Amino acid sequence: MNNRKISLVILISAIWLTLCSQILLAQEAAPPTGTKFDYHWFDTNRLNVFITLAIVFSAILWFIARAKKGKSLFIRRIAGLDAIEEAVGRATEMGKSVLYIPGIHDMNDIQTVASMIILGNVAKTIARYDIPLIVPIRQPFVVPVAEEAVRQGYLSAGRPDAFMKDNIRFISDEQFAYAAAVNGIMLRERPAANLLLGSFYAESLLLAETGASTGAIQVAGTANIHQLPFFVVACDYTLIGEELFAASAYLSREPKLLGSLKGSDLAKALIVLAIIIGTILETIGVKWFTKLFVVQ
Amino acid sequence: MEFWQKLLAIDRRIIFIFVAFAIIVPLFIIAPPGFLKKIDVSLPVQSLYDYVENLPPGSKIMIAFDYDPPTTPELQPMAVSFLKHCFTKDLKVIMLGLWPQGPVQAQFAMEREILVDEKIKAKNLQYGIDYVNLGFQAGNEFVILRMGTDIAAAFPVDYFGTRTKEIPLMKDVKNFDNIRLVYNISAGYPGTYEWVIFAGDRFGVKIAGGNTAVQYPHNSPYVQTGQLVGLLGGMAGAAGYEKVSGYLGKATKYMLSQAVSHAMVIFFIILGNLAYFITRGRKV
Amino acid sequence: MRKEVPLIITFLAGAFFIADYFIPHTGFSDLAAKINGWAIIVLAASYILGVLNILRINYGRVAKREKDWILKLILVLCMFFMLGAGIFGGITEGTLFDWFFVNTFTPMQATMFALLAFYIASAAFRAFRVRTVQAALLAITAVLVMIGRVPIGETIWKSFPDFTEWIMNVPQLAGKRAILIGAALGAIATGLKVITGLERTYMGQD
Amino acid sequence: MGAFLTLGIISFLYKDNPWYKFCEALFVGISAGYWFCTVFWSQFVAKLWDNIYPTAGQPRQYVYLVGGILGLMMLLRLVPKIGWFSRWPLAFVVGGTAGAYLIGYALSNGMKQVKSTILPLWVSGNLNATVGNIILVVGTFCGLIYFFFSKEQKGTYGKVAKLGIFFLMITFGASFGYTVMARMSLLIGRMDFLFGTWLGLIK
Repeated sequence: MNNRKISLVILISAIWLTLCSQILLAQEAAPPTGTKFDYHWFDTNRLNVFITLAIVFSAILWFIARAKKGKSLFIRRIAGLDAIEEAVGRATEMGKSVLYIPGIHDMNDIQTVASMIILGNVAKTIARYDIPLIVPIRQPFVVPVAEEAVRQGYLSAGRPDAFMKDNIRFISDEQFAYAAAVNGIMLRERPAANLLLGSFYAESLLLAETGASTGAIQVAGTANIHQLPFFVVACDYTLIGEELFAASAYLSREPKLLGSLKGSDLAKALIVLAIIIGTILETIGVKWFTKLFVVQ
Repeated sequence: MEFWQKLLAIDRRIIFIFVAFAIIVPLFIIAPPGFLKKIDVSLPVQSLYDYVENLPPGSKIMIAFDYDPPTTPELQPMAVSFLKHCFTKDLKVIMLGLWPQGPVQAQFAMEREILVDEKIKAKNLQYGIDYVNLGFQAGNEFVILRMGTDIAAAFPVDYFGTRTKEIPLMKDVKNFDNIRLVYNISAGYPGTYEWVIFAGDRFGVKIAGGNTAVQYPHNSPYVQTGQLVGLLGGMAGAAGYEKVSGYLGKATKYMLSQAVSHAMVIFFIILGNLAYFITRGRKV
Repeated sequence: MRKEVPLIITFLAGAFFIADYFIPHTGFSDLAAKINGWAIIVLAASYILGVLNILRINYGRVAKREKDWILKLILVLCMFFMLGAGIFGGITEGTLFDWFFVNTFTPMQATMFALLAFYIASAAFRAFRVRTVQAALLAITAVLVMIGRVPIGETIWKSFPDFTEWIMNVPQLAGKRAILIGAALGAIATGLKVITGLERTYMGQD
Repeated sequence: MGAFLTLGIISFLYKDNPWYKFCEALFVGISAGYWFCTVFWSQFVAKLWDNIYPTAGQPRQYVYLVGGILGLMMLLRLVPKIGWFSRWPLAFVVGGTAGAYLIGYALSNGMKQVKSTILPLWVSGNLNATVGNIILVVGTFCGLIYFFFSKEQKGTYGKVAKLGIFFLMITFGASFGYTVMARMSLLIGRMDFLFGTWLGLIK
């Protein structure tokens, strides 16, 4: 451990201690009448959640550690993800722009976080060629994040000079004003590839339909089930649910991120196993196993 | 063959005209009684009705108005028929919203539909005693979490600026423990999903929902798992509740347009495919 | 400072909200509510950046007299008008701000939403091609649901609504569960990577 | 006024025209101003100002100043040299989100769904429930297999994954059907406004 790490540990502990002292102070202040003041530090009813999370966390971290050591990990081809690269490739051939729509939710949706990670990777690919990457955004807070992600992508490709701040555009916080403006971009600037990845709502149909009519290659992805049918119908490839989250790891091809994919696969296998065992037990009338999954 | 090919390349404005007619014409037609009889009352609608029906008078119901004007055609009827049902059963209603425009819709529902209704006028409802509108608070699911410990802390003043603690109805309402049901009418985020996981699952209060048809399939699994007492989905759900509670309103009126427009979309799907396969067959 | 501090903050914030679920201590929940208040304030502050971004982009277009620059000017003027009315006059019922909201914003927003009905019909006609078994399943389910939810269904077959309900409760639910469980794992993995700092593309690194 | 704007937007269905463009510019501008003011009053003022200068009798809560400082740091983006400060609030929001949502997903999308999928495959005397449960369990199983990334989808395994996709398609079909219902409802509402509220033709 070097000095730097030690000082970091001290800093973290200091912040935690401050927070804890705050809580203890609150404890000493007389609780308002009529309120139950709970003094427990762990909710034992939630032990099962804790253990489940611990298992999933360790599965993911263990595989990441393995990947870091250089163990090769197999991940199957994911058609939709290859399609992203293909779409970017075609845009470069045609010398046209790529439109990246990161969904309409704010950073407090984890899909937007995943989308920003993918955006970084897409930017890295695009930076090598001189085509614009247009990112229209609905939530103001996403703008700086997207700027950082794209800037970083261009930087790692060695082309910080090609980064155009004006292509990361805040449009409007209003859902349909946003949709109307993005439709305008599709019709007027005619991007060759539209990537719609993130958290989408009612505007998905408008965007996907307009995009399809301009003839651009469209790759879409979201975990919002109610919008997936429109993407399935109107786009060339669709990333369904988990595939969107997988994309961030898959595209970067970084072993440690692929490790996390493996980890969640292991967790999935455990879930499938739990369902099989549980179903058998339930069928023969044994109930305790099912109760392990009751969340309070 | 010419015909089918032309059909495939049809200007979409012609389709738009069909849509407009399918919607507008039935609005002018009064639906025959036989048609209304066929309106379906689905299980989640029935169970919400039954739950409210069996509450003792004076029970406190919370209604979260989590939507704004664009989705009112679907959601406002759900609010109106539910409110009418609550007031006829002498339940106390606490209204609020996690969407900025939600409490305004609550106010509209009360002023335009509830307080002018003859039957309800007889009840002589008093603001602050029989019902209250706590207004809007920002913070989405975190507001719900705050309410779990202290509702007055999450909503310090009501819609009109009165301190919540001074409102008679709120005197003995501390948190979700004092609420028999949270009925959430939602058009998206935050909405039923957030109420289920943050209020229902964490604090054990009963949750029911009224959703747009888009949201409905998303939240219907929670009915099966018992996390929702009941759920209304779209215009059909709203009309179902109107039917079962006997307060026929807008949803019932709109049902005919709804039926015709569905039939038309199905017709388009079939026609589109027919044209596609016939022209493709010829080319090969 | 540039690299480590943000990572530490991410970790602490993430760990804090995870811990919040397991710690029932009232002092802790109160603190969580306050910390959430910070997040709301930060998000609110970002709206200032948003307005400035709109200004920067549109100012350029108006100054260069690009095509439709008058519209861009109207856009910016409308924005300033609403900003002025809202900040100095308040936003409660009966204010100028509220009047403009009810009479311009609301009908346009509702109409935008309603336009989707037209597009969905046109998409049904043009995009819904039953080329594969998968596409056929999608189309058939859609048609069944559409019929079952309106009184046409019951006219055709008495148990049609029940059948629709069955589709929703059995095969539909099965597919949805698979997506939900998968997405949960994806979200957990992404969240974990973000919190532990393994994934930080979104933050820039210098 | 409402009708003028409603028709202006609807005119886009015919084609892109100046009337629509005018309405669009109006819409975007007004909405930007609207959201800013709403956020300003209901979030910024309510959470920061009102906590530090509360109504008489309430204690001042200086803790919220931290949020204000983080918010200020966000604005430092505008100053290129110290712009990197803005990463602190950014990290704070993203980290907090990741934590809160991680728990949310794990509970509602994860454990609750797993629990509800564990069903008896034989319900005596109820054929309907038996068949339903079997399809539900098999469907969820196949769907999960589709999301498995560690194995190439070939052979029997591939067929199971394919069956999984079929179930996903049924889910999408149902969603599509419901969405049609929703959109039509909204248009009905709008038309009722035009012909009923505005022109007074519908009683």
